Amino acid sequence: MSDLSVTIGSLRLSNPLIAASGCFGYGVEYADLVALDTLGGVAVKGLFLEEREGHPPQRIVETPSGMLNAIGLQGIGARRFVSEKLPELKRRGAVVVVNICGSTVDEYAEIARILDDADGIGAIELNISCPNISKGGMMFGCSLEGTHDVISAVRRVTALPVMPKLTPNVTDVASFAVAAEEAGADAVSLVNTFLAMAIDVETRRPRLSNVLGGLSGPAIRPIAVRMVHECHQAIKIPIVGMGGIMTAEDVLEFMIAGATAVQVGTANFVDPLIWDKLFDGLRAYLDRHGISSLVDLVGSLELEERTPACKSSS
Amino acid sequence: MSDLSVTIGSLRLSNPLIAASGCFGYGVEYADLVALDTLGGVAVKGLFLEEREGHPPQRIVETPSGMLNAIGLQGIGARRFVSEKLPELKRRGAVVVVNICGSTVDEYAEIARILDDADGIGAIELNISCPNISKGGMMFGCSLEGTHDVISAVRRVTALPVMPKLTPNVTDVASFAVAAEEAGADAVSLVNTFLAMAIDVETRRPRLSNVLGGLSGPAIRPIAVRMVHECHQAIKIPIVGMGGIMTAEDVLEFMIAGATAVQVGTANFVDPLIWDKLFDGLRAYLDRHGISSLVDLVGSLELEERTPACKSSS
Amino acid sequence: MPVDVDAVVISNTKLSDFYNVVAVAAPDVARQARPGQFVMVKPDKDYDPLLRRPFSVFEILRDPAGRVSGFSLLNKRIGVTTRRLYDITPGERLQCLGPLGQAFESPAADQQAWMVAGGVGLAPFLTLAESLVERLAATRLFYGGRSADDLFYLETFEALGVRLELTTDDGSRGHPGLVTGPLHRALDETDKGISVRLYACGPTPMMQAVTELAATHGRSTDVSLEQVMGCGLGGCYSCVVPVAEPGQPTRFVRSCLQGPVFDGGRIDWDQL
Amino acid sequence: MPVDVDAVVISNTKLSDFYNVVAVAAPDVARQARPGQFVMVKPDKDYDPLLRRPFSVFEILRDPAGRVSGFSLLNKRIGVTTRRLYDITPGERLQCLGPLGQAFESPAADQQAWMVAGGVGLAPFLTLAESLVERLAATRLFYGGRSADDLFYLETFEALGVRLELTTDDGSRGHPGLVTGPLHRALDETDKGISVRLYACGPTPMMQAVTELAATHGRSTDVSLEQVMGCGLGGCYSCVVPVAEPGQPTRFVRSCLQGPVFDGGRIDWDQL
Ligand SMILES: Cc1cc2nc3c(=O)[nH]c(=O)nc-3n(C[C@H](O)[C@H](O)[C@H](O)COP(=O)(O)OP(=O)(O)OC[C@H]3O[C@@H](n4cnc5c(N)ncnc54)[C@H](O)[C@@H]3O)c2cc1C
Ligand SMILES: Cc1cc2nc3c(=O)[nH]c(=O)nc-3n(C[C@H](O)[C@H](O)[C@H](O)COP(=O)(O)OP(=O)(O)OC[C@H]3O[C@@H](n4cnc5c(N)ncnc54)[C@H](O)[C@@H]3O)c2cc1C
Ligand SMILES: Cc1cc2nc3c(=O)[nH]c(=O)nc-3n(C[C@H](O)[C@H](O)[C@H](O)COP(=O)(O)O)c2cc1C
Ligand SMILES: Cc1cc2nc3c(=O)[nH]c(=O)nc-3n(C[C@H](O)[C@H](O)[C@H](O)COP(=O)(O)O)c2cc1C
Ligand code: FES
Ligand code: FES
Repeated sequence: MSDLSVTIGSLRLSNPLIAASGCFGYGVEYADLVALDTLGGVAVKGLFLEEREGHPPQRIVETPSGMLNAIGLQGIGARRFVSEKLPELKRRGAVVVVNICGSTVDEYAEIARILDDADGIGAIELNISCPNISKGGMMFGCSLEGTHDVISAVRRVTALPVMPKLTPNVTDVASFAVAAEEAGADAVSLVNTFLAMAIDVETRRPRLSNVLGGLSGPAIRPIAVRMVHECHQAIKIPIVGMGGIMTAEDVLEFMIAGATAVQVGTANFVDPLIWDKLFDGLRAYLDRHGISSLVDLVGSLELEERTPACKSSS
Repeated sequence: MSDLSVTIGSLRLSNPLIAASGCFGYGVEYADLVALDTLGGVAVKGLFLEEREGHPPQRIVETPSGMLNAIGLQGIGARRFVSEKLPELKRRGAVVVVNICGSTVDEYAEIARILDDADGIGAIELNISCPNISKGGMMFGCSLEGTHDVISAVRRVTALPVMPKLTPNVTDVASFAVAAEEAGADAVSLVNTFLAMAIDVETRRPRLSNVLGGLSGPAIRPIAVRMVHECHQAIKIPIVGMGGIMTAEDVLEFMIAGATAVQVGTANFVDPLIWDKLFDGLRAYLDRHGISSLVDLVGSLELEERTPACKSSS
Repeated sequence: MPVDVDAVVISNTKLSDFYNVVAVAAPDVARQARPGQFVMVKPDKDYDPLLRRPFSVFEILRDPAGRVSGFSLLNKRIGVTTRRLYDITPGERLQCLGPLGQAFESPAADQQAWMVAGGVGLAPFLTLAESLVERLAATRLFYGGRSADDLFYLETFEALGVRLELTTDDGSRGHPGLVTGPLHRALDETDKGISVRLYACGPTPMMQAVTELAATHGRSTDVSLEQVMGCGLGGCYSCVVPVAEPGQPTRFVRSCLQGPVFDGGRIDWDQL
Repeated sequence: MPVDVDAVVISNTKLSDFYNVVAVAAPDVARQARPGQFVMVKPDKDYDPLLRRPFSVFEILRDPAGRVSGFSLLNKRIGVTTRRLYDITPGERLQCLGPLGQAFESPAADQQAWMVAGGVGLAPFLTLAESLVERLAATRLFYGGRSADDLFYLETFEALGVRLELTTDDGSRGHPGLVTGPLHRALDETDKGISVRLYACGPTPMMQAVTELAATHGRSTDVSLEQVMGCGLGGCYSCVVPVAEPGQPTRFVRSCLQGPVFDGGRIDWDQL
């Protein structure tokens, strides 16, 4: 039987498939439909310290091969998550990745402290890339200093694996991966959504109540794969890749580009039972190619030499 | 009859629909199929000073609702364009937008001088955003200084309307629009393609010979619309918007977001006879809404107040 | 527990230029479905369109032996997926995930049940009517459409013993005007001592009007809301509805999990 | 001049698990088409897949009165569009832009014409054979497939008077092995004084092998190349082929405009 297991820092996953944050609720919503312990991990919806109501509807709109969302990080806050959701996730055997977001560096650290005290958390994903909130989120992820500051602050307060989630809305994503590595991150995940918008031409109003939203889904996959490839060339810590994964072939594309694990977001809306199909597809590929361990594929892209066109940041 | 005409600097176009550079050859290839004088303009394939062979095949690959291209600016060079293609374009009554690219600031200026001497050119589009060449192109478009330098050098040598074409592969596209305006541009066009890649998982090789390519087509439209909207809030000079336009509704989305004219690229491959459909759609919309002049729609997006999440560049 | 089935389309019955009924062979969904629940469907496996769309379970289908064999959707053509469903042909497949969401609460034993439907808002009421009739509740259907051609399945409801009050915008059938007209009259005419439970589904302004009208008569209304839904399973938080419990601030509540049926009196209609 | 028509599919004839023939009612395309030209087709109007795909014109169809009524494609299922074409049903529509590209040059009056086809590379040769037979040229078809089940339209070519040389990979029909085997023998056996023009279409390595083999016998080969094509009209520069004219450096030449038929001796095969 082929080995699908991968390692992210000190965290060993039975397979590289993680449910993406914001696309799988708190995981518990799916527990009847999907055996949570079969997933590589479950990244739960982004949490602030306190509860948040998020943006008014309309919160999503479909676009060609993708969707925009502007949920606004509605959520129950870190404390209630630990008391109300975490126990069930633990009981179900899920490897829990907690995605956190703060308006200040201190808020990130405060949440990390709460999570560090809790039991049953696999890793912390730092959402420094959410395009849908006016304070925090992408504010940090669009500045190298902000990225560094958030990560080192969190690093100081927790021994849990720390994985900042990078925004694709920057000139040179690899420089942010380097900043993350230098600040002590155990891994980086990418990409969060692309800042985008849609207009209802009949009413001449934005389709989303928040005007701007984040583009996800297969539309963005080629850009996300490129960014994973660039980061893989720049850093040594593992990369968790995502953006438009719909098939096992897409998972492989990210892994060959340099991702050690992947997250599946939008696809989960289209097909909540996607996981077994992805597992089967990965195993079939390994069998067909006579590969015994999936990790052997990580970064296995065969390249002739080439200088990238534009890596200089503004 | 509703009025579709728009003005870009000193250039009056009978309508806002311009064939996008690189997606319409030198225009002459389409002359039998499309009456070139009915288009708002024809942006010809990007020209360097000298001839270029471009990248080896495979040069394009289809992706979800989009395509990657890495043509590598194959072309006959500015001088041969002026002698071999321009006369026929003129004879056909086309409003010619010449898209130019240089490896150095001087090369841009040199081409602009040649074009300024020629007869029958409507505007110069400065391709400072091509992701598919290792020198020049996006190198300039990813730096505010580079953007400024290229534009002012060209500005000095020509009285033709000058329109830099901005890359979307930056953190804050509006700051580049501002730099362009300050450097004396008459308009800006955006977006060029998104740097991206695709991997053949069976061979573990890049699908494009150049590894990286540019993503175009409907997939990118929501990001492109957002960028036009951001630039419209930042500058006064006209914006020529593009990225994934397939229908009259898409044209309207860009115009409502702030574009005075648009370019149609990838759609032209799918449907080379798209133009009349777009004209009909625009007219039907104006009639339905009782609007007599299409320009009245430019930037007509109705917004409640909101602060953008991330405008700071790295 | 919801299931996801790649169901074969059994029939497509056109009702008008905009409405049709699509029957699918999905017994595992149908068997579990209760009135008011919905399914998330996707006609094609490709990415255009990408996401599923929510539809009420319209009819529960049975084979000649009386075993549940599938269900049908009442479809109104308004966009990409509904156009595809309008044109779908028997033998094609429709991916169906369900049943999902909260069902209508049944009326109390001595309660009358009044259903108020606008247009495609009829969809959840056929199964509800069947269950009400089983329980011998006195049921009425206030049903409004654009014109006579826009009112469907009237005989079916009548055969179930449902008392119909029809309205059309153009007066071509039933009372002219909005469905709230006859409803208002009925509320006025009904003795306060008779307990009535109202159920409404249709355009948002109509559901708000019904809720408020009923409230002025001291009656509460269950509304079935049509929010845009990304997943139907509580995963995306796209489908939220502003709900205000008495004395509490408005909260955004996921319609796919806690709805689509809500107590209309709890909806913060201005924020919807 | 090429035209773009939203053509109705007349028939879909399955030849095997991978091959089929799709006939479309597109007289305006068919009337203009010359052997070796192609059409850019798109079965669905949506964005998945987005781009058109190039296909050779396989047969010119005529109505009972002998008027040109459309054409057919020989389709081999290898991906998204070809799978869709494999399953397409009569009455559906296929967007067809064409005819495009350069046709085969006809042989001189005294020349023999030998066609060499591998797999779906048969597609451009039926119309070519018809035109050759009209001109009374002595024609042969060297045609290779995986197995006997993979060789199609043999009777049609025979009825035209084309002499067949068949090969299969598994030896189940004709000579076992590659199509270059019998071609080699035929080249050896043919008097140098007899003028022969070769035409090849099939997998790139086969076309290269045919070109080189023919060249050693002093014969030139017209090859029909299958580059990926974005537009078919010279707009995108995606379809380029490395062509080296004698004494000149290799140039990338657009296959949709200057091809798909090229003199095989001019192709820089290593860069293809
Ligand atoms: C619980 C529930 C049950 C439903 N039951 C039925 C049913 O039984 N029969 C039926 O025909 N429809 C039903 N609907 C509505 C149905 O889901 C939408 O009509 C459908 O999603 C439209 O998809 P489309 O691809 O055709 O439209 P799209 O192409 O996605 O959209 C077309 C236009 O309609 C707008 N739109 C799309 N969905 C909605 C919506 N939900 N509310 C308001 N505007 C919208 C879009 O913004 C766009 O302008 C139900 C919805 C919900 C939430
Ligand atoms: C002038 C010309 C004439 C042609 N005539 C015919 C014909 O008569 N009958 C016929 O069946 N086919 C013909 N082809 C080939 C046909 O165009 C391709 O098979 C088709 O584009 C594949 O589309 P798809 O959507 O099914 O495959 P996709 O899903 O786009 O691709 C599937 C896989 O095949 C690869 N691929 C796609 N196109 C090509 C190609 N052209 N060469 C090599 N690999 C490719 C892709 O990289 C991918 O790995 C012709 C091509 C040209 C250029
Ligand atoms: C509805 C929705 C909500 C999301 N919420 C979050 C979030 O709370 N935190 C976060 O880091 N990313 C969030 N994301 C981003 C996803 O985790 C993921 O990075 C992105 O969608 C790209 O992957 P995909 O194309 O597979 O969806 C959200 C995405 C969607 C579609
Ligand atoms: C095949 C191809 C070639 C292109 N070549 C050029 C070019 O030479 N110069 C340029 O400025 N943009 C070039 N572009 C970018 C387009 O002009 C346009 O900015 C981009 O494709 C987005 O628009 P679209 O989605 O409508 O295609 C090219 C795009 C494609 C697809
Ligand atoms: S539709 Fe996704 S949470 Fe309700
Ligand atoms: S296919 Fe576009 S130039 Fe040949």
